[in-house]
Amino acid sequence: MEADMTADCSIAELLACFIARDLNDGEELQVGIALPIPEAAVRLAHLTHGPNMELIFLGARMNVHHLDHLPMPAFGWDNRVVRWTESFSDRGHRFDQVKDWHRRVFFVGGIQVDPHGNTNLIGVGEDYRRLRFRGPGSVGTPTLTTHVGRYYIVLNSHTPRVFVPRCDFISTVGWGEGGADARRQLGLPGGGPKYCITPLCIMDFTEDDKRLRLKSLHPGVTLDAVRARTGFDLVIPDHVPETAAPSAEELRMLRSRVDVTGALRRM
Amino acid sequence: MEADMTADCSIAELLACFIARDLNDGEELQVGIALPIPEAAVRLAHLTHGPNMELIFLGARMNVHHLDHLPMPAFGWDNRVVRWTESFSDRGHRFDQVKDWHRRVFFVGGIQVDPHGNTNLIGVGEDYRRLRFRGPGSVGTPTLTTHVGRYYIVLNSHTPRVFVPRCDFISTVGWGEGGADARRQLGLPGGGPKYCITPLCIMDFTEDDKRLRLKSLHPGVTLDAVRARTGFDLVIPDHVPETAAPSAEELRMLRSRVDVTGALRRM
Amino acid sequence: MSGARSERLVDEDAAVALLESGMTIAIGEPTPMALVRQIVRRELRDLVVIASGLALDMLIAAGCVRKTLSYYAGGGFGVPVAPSFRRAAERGDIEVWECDEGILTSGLEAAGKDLPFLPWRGGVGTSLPAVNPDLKLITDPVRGETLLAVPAIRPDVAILHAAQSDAFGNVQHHGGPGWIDLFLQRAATRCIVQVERIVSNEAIRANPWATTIGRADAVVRLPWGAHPWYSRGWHVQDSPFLADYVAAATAAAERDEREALERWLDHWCREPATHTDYLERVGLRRLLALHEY
Amino acid sequence: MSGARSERLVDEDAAVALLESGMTIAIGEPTPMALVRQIVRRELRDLVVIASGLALDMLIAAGCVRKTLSYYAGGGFGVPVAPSFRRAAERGDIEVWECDEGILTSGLEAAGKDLPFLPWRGGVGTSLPAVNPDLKLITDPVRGETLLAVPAIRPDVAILHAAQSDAFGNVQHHGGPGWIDLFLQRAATRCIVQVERIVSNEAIRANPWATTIGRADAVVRLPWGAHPWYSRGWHVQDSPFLADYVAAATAAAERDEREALERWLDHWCREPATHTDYLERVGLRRLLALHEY
Repeated sequence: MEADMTADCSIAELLACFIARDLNDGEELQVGIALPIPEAAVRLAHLTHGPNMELIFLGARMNVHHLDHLPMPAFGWDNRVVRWTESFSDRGHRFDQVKDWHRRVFFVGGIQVDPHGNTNLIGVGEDYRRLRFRGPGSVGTPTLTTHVGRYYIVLNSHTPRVFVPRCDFISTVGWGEGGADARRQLGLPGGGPKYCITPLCIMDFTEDDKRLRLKSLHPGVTLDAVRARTGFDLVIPDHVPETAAPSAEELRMLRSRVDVTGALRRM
Repeated sequence: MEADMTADCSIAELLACFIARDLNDGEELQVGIALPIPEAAVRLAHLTHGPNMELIFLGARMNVHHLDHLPMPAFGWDNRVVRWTESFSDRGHRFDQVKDWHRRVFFVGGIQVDPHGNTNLIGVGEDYRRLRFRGPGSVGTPTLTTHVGRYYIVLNSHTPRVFVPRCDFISTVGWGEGGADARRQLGLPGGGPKYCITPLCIMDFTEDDKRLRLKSLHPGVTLDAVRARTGFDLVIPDHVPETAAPSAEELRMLRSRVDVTGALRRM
Repeated sequence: MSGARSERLVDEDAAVALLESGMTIAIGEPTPMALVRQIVRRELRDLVVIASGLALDMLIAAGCVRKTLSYYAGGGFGVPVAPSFRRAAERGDIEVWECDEGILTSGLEAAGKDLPFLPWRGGVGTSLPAVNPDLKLITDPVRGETLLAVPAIRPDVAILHAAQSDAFGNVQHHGGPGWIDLFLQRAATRCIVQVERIVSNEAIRANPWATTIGRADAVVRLPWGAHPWYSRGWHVQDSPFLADYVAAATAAAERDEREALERWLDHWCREPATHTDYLERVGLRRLLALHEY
Repeated sequence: MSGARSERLVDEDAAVALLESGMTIAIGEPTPMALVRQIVRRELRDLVVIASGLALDMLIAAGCVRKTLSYYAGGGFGVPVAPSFRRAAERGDIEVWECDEGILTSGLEAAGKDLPFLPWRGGVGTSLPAVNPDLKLITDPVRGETLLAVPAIRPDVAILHAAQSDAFGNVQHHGGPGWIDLFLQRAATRCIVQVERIVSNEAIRANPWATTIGRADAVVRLPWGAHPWYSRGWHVQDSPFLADYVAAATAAAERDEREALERWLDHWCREPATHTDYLERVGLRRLLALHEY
């Protein structure tokens, strides 16, 4: 029965478990709205191995490790998420203690991503005054990604329209024009993007040039499929493993204590 | 009996009543610590004609017009003064709404005052590294006097050591080098000092040059005494009246509802 | 003794009368939807707005907006990008002052502090200074670092929704004032707050630390005034209601079919003369069902 | 499930062990006098302090201070200028970084925001930039106005006194956190808070809006720990006690008679090994008499 459980694991569940495993106790985990996979991940990590993690939703800070389950109401955009609050970041000024964000972890989406992990939420088109696609805007991502210890780029789709050689506009700087000191040269104190996570694969960045590199393929996804759906040359290592499946215990925790309505299974 | 009452009025009481009369309903009155005369004045004004005044003590904002009496605990430095608070200015950041200070009134002391109402709380001496007298420092007065609608200079003594041709150091800018647009040229949005109030007299500023001008002499004080105890030439109008005495009703209010321990009578 | 303290409690008409075409209006979150609906109803025009989500999209759809200071116009109510915003921005019908939350709050803080600008780091290296020329890159005078200089942002009016106030404008939020409300209040020339209920001055003094706004220029009692958005501590959002709007606005934006959208705006904004009329249309049963907090 | 949440509640020794000679220590108000006494007792040296009133004067009198970021060193405890501060500054025994409250908070805010500086208007036209060369006059890049550029101020540790905390460092003040405490906490690398009492985590969650510091690095239970200063919501200041200090410090500063001052420091700071020892010397009767709030 447990074997069955992991066998029918959805990609969204796989990714939530992958991210959860990568989060460390003591970190501060901030998730914006409409990001169900990171939201599930931080809740799962908190329950499984993060008694000193702090979750930040809608400006409310909480540690709810002791609770039986942490359901996900409306993916962040339901104010009941603040019911467990210990303090509010908006008590004073939301951005008045960014100096301590080195222990904060954050998640961003994007309508375009380039080879160095720069992302775009502004829009698509050559002329800003006449965009072909007007994006939602950058929310707090430029400020957050400037300062947080690390962040994850989490995307709902993996196509050449998303993975482009050059973003039409950059709303968050990943590794700029590339190079291990790219962020330092720009004066950005945060640690930058660690992984880029899509429905097809997980990517990290090369150590020297900070260029996107394939790290693992999700079950059933071929290297050719990823190549075909990426609009630039990914760095491909000699050996590309399959993305590690969640353990039965992780899945059980996820389904029974976090994603109790099965939202990730239906994605 | 009422005649007796005003006859034995102390100078401190006289000044408290003078200031109180000059305060307008709807204003926000901030008094720092160790300023008993302004503290009595704002309480008296609030009770007599200021149902919409707001008092600010120790970062707490209150409107206590409805109370029977407003005693003065330890002249501002007793935390019980916050018992009537409606809100705290230090909830967020104390200085994050200075743009609205045009309706705020403030009071400053000084160890030196020059002919244009610049004042000094830093120290006395030519060399900042070897001051003859080290002052307490400027508290919040540079910031407050930059922005408030108007302020009053209130001094405990009137001597040539206080009234000097030039301050050794300037901690608050009154009218700078003089001239009606002196503050505008410095980019200081607040209205500047209105009166300078001492145990001998009340002074205002000339309209064109913004130089200290005698406005009224307290009972029993001669013009010669003021001249002798001022280290520069005051502007002296043709007619200098006596500082108007408090009415019996004002004194009764002050003594029975504000200064119930008689602190101002003993000063 | 000498007159009484003036109340700042006003009725709906008096509150809306403070808003005029051409103003810069900053809209808080939780969203003061009752006042936003009145802006549509009274056909204010050429507004510069600081807003997001439904309020922003509805005001654009109704033709009220000339320019938006925009950090985010998406998510939240079920679409990646607010449909009317998207169409208007792509066609150039509205001007977009592109920013992010940290830049916006820096500009608002500058206004509150009566400073011409404040520096900010978030946005350095991005396209924001290129698409928004008001954001200048500067070299800091202390360590020579590259920063953005964000000019002061001075709204004429902030309109907010909160839990409670006394009659004198002492406002207390429940569960936090939302991420931007206090920035808006501190920066705006005037502040209007719609509240779920009015409480006594004594109730305010019993917990003064909870007072989030000490002197609102006007408070107006508009229970359920954030509907269909949530009201912190009172009710959750009305998601099906939001979905109806999104469907109508999407049809208008993507297929030029404006009929459903105009019908929606007529029914929910233009026809109800008062907030109570609106609530009667929503229906008490539906409102009470949102109260499972 | 997997370990338990770590407590941040420490004892007095562990709290003081976080303080070292040479550090920049920011001292809040209400004043954390118990920790200040321990600094004297343990003879820390070469401190850079942000402080005022008794704490500042006592630390200077005991030879702990190399430099003070000073906006105010007077009033409050019955003298126009704190006596030991005055003497040390006049003789050049300590360095004074002259500022005012608005300048100080701007520098602290810059640190919290990880910015090299923040601009401020208060101080333009005064002698402050002349006597403190760290305050540079700049021309703002937006409107060409003259402002001060205040460099970031980064204390190593902030020590504060507050009403209560849970064991996890969720601190709640009563009646406001004092005018500067939250600026200090946001700017400092670490924050130690001494509290009147420890409450349950549930008590914190019952009113999370009252939480003023969400994650103090260390909390230590030190009831009456602000004595002889006041503790908001708990007790008033002990004015005769303060007068005793002032008399002793004034004799030392003005007439070079250090005996009474050294006796005072011995009796109240150096001899009591713990805060409880100190309180026993003060006496329960005296402490309870301060509770007429």
